[in-house]
Amino acid sequence: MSGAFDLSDAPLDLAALAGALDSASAGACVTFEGRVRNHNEGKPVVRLAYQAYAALARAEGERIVAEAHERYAIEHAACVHRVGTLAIGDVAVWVGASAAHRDAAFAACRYVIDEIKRRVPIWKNEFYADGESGWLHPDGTPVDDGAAR
Amino acid sequence: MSGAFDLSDAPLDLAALAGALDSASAGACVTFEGRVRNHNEGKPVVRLAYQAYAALARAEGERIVAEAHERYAIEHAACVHRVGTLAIGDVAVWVGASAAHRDAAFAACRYVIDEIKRRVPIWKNEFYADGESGWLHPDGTPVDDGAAR
Amino acid sequence: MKFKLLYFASLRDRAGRDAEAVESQAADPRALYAEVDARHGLGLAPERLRVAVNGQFATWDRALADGDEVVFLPPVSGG
Amino acid sequence: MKFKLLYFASLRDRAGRDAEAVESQAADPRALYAEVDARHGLGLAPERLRVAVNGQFATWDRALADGDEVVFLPPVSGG
Repeated sequence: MSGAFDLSDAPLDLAALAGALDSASAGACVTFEGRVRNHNEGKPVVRLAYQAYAALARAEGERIVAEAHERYAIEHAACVHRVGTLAIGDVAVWVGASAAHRDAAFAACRYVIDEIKRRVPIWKNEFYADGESGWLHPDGTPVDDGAAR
Repeated sequence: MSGAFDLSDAPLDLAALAGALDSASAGACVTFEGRVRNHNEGKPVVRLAYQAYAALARAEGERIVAEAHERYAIEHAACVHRVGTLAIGDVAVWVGASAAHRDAAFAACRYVIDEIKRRVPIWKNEFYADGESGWLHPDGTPVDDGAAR
Repeated sequence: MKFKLLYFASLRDRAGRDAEAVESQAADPRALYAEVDARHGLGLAPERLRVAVNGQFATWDRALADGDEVVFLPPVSGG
Repeated sequence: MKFKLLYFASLRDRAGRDAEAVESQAADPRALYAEVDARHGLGLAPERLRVAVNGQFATWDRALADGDEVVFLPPVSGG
């Protein structure tokens, strides 16, 4: 399970990551890439930065991948999350899961990205075209916007 | 939508396929790879061959990708299916979908592979370690096995 | 009428060919399949097949015309 | 007791630092947060935060010990 979850301050090598999922008995491989979008909540985004509490993020990320193995009949699963400054189109997070059958591969990939977004201490700061920036909630709404949504 | 579905008698260039999903507004990209497994129904598989009724397969594949666009808020979707002889580990089918949000990307990718397997006139012939071979049903059971399952 | 038939998968193995030109008075795919099944012993009941005419899925009682390409499709297993 | 605090995201911006050493008699994270919030004006009620002690998620009434690393975690937004 070593390297099942990692943080990276450099662009992700997607081919190398996918290669780690290979297995002669795995008939299905599902991957998820989360990319930096050029907009959020209707505002143009020019770049963003991720901060992580690295020690806890790694531990919680490894725990999530281990949970995926317990819940689904998968062969391999892995996730890498970027930290630092990213540009539009950069891959911010990558998840991959392989399994004998596609049900398990889809379910495990979805489980990992959902739990990563919900539980891992990583924060996204968006920089907008108007020069403003702001830390985001898990649902993509600003932290400093006091109104309940 | 041109090239949304294709048949290929050569190994798939996965990086090139994934590149076609890129979009500055797509925050989520989900891919599925179906690979040749080394076993099926408990029998060791050494290689397999796909036959396709090419004209109808292309038309039905394009229709399925178009349906995914109608059903889900995706930006791009594509699928390529191999024909001819494949070895263990080769990618037999690739599906990719990109969208602003991951719900749509996961759902569209799953829809396309499920419908491809259900509707597109492509047939898999497995060659086993014991020298036998056999055409398969959609559920992975042999065509010539008369018993209902 | 003359028809062009294509064979795939187990039907190709049973028929021993991937295509053939057939002269027949069959009015629809159902009647045509009965003829070629009797000749080749194709081994699959029509309820387990689909049929395509001129590159499109068709019904078993579709009227056939001279020159049609008719394909009987075993259960698919792509992916 | 001496604690090491780390700040992330909006709390880092409000505190104007990413870490600080704090001398405090706070018995648990709840009391410690009240102190640093009063000093820095961190802007988030504790109900919206989680807390970690020595690199593991912890409860707000966990007993603190001298030398603990304490981190108040804003709502996460990775992915």
